[in-house]
Amino acid sequence: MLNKLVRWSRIKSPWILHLNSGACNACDIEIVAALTPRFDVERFGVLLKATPRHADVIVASGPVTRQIKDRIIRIYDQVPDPKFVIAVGACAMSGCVYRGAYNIMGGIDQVIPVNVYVPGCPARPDAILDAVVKLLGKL
Amino acid sequence: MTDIEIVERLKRDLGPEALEVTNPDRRRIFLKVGSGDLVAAVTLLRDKYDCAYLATISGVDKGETFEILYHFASPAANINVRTEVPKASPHIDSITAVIPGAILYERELQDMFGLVVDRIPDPRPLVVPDDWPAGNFPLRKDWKFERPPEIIPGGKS
Amino acid sequence: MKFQIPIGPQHPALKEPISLRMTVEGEVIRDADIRLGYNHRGLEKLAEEKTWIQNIYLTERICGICSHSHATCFVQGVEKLMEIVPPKRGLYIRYLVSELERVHSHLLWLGVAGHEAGFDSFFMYTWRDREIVMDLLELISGNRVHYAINTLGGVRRDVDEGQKAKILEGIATLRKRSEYYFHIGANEPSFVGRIAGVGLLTKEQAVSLCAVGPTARASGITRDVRKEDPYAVYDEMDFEVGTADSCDVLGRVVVRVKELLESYKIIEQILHKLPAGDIVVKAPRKAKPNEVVSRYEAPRGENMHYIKSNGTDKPERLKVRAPTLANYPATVEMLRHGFIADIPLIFAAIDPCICCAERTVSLVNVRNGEETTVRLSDLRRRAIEQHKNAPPKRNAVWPF
Amino acid sequence: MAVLRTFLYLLVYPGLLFLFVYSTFCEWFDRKVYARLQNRMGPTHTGRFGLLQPIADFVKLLAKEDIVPEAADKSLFSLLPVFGLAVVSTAALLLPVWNFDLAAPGMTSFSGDIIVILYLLSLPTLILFLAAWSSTNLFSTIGGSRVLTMLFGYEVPLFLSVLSPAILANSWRLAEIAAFYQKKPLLILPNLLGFVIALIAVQAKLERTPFDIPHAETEIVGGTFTEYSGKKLAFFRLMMDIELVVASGLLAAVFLGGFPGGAIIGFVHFVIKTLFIIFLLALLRALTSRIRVDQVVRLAWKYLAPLAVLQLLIVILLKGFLK
Repeated sequence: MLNKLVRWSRIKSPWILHLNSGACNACDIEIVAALTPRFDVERFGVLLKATPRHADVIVASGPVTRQIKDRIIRIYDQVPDPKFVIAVGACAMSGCVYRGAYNIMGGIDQVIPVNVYVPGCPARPDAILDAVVKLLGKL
Repeated sequence: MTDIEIVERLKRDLGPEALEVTNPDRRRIFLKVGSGDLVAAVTLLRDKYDCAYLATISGVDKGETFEILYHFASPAANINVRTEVPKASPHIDSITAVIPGAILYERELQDMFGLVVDRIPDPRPLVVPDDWPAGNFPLRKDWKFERPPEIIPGGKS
Repeated sequence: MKFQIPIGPQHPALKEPISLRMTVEGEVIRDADIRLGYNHRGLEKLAEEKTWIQNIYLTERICGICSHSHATCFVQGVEKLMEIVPPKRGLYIRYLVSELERVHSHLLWLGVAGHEAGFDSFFMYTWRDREIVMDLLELISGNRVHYAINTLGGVRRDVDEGQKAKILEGIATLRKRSEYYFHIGANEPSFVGRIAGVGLLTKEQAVSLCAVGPTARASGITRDVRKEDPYAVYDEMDFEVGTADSCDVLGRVVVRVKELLESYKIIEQILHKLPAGDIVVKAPRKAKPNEVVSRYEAPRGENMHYIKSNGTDKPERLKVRAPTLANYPATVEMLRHGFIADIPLIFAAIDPCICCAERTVSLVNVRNGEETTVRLSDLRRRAIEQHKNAPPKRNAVWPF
Repeated sequence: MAVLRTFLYLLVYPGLLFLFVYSTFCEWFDRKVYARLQNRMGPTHTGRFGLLQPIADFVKLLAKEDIVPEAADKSLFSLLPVFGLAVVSTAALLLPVWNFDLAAPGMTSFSGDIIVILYLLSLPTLILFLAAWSSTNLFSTIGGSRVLTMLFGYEVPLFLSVLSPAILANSWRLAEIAAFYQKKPLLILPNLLGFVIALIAVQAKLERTPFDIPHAETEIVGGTFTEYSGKKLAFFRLMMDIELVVASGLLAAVFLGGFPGGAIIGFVHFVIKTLFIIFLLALLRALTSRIRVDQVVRLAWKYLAPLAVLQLLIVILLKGFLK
């Protein structure tokens, strides 16, 4: 019973933290666009949170640059359990066009575990919404 | 002022210092000076040609030498000052005394080509990430890079 | 009590990673230091390994907001290198998209400025209307953000009559709304109280620190590549360069809204004058050894690409100068002596596009303070002198 | 029996359980109004109309990992949320809606309870400051200092403007003040200026836009709450919600004529009036942008405080005139 309640609350209230690890801004503006009236993720209880301590889901975009790698791990550690990671966009999945550049470590899964991958360059806000919903459906 | 007038005037003002002045395209003027005359030429451009706006500094690795281009823009034309320094002793004078906004581009040159900019106000070594190994200058043509092996999460590596 | 606060690399005010290190005393900033490199991807090196066509898509992904700017700037240069002239209709469509992009970028910026000032309703409303222009862009190119409409020698998609009508209709709505937002942005007391007199940058400072785009234009410099160095279709268009002389964040808001209105004008002219004909010519695979400087007025300021070819199908050197990079020295100047509360506003006011600026650069800005007073550089002296002359309107008057 | 009644009083109605339900409802209402004003839907899919959204948030936070930073003062860091919750719940018990009967004043209705409730409402601010200070994070520290700076700004105008109706009613007891205005509803009008000032001051006390400076997320990340997570954050959020209920209830009791008509009708009055005030607060939140902390203090001392004094003056003169 209690477990059921907790699971329900987790599904209904995912707070997200937006993490940019060197993306080109396109995925980021699409993530922000998902908050705005047209897409409005608050309907599902999704709130964009400022600090990692408050977040449940990390929405990461962009390839991982060499400089930011350690910071990503630190931010991941700061998020309290249970935590989930959504990799938004082709860059966060594999590096996209930047694959092979000297300062790129590859996709976000090279650094932290990823739960959901959202393809697209950039992923549309609808796709990002869908990813959040799918992730929660898996719980 | 038309392009041809500017070219003529540059030739007259700079005299023998101007090694080469070309005008390949509308409003694009390329001026070549020796690396020693650079600061004087930039000062002249700023004071007499209304070129206080430095768009950027580009470096090109030409094998034996580095070619450095200072792209200036004025309402009349886009004047690009070109100079060359040998790769063996890559020293160039800083122009931050004349144009303070140049500092970023000069730092970029130091980082990317291993050029030494003399008299730069803030010469702290600037390497790309914090843990970048010294002596690696990515934009040199002979610099090669090897990609680290990737891990496939949840699968074979 | 002096202490340092780090802003970033992960900070809610910054949608992208960058690190600002502020030395603050109470609420007042004494010194600012910018550390980049978090978004450095090594694009210029990568470009040397890709062909001309591949590079269009690479340059498009320098930045998501001004994706068309970088791609157009690159394509413009390469067309000159290859000595091909795109057909008129192709050019018109290319710059139609570029003006639509300017509209989307400025609306986005207005919203972000509202968000940074804690004015979330303004943010929501502008972003709601931004969806109109996103729809138009999707209608033309099929994509919301990376339009991929440029190709060497023209564009990839044509515009038909129905699309034309749709665009005109959308622009008419947007014009009405923009005027309303301008009214709010310039009159809402708590918002104006936050942005008036904040982030001062005098004209002299703007000139000496090589500021570009709306940042420079808000300081009274009429520098616009579209007017100064009219490329492609802009000498056939009738438009004004919007400037302001208040030198603060309010001025930057005013300049951007003026530019929005000018962009609507340009879009309408382009659509009315749209000539018939082909949209693309065939481009060769290789370019002769040559060099070219391509300039383009992106929403954030001047974009500059220096392209050098060596006779193969790959560039010898591609140098990208993004507008945000040029504005960093000015930003540090603006931040100094401001309040902590003003950091996000001032920083947002240059419309930072860190991903643009950082495709290959890493820098720590000119430092003020103890360390550099020892070797007092000319730059520092200048900065201080100019600051003394700044008009004393740092503390905005509460406009009630 | 009396013990059981006290237990029920403290735990069920109007104690913790009721406060929990009603404050989450108020948060939902606030969020919904705010979202509708911004052309959005607000929470929709959690329960009917998204009514259960704040409860889902609360339960989720309870079930999350609770991190205490290494450098923090651990006992203080963990105690403060509970303490804050206790303080605001106590303040809620003083509202005259549960003890409307003037003839038989209960334990929680006494002469001077308006002063007590005002002081109990000041405590959360200090708790927030201590919470920020004990978490030792840089952003929290700045947030904490901002909390205190703002306290100096809005507290005096709030006190002055809330006391002026009390002076007119010639009583320091909330129930009596409310009863006075129920008898003479026209006398509510002279206090209108004070109502506006109190609204603004309450907005500042609750740290909502334009006064969300202590946790302005674009400036100092989470501000006071930066290091809090899990249960403690849940308690703090609940504390803020209950504070919202108490503050709006206080304003309703003092300025809007209280909650007349027994347990049922009085309760309906309570709901309608508090929601009205929350609506006004949400409107204020949607229509303004955040101002700087120095601007808050300037606004408070340059405009709010003198106006509150003017309000007092009006009331005193009116009182003399009525006599």
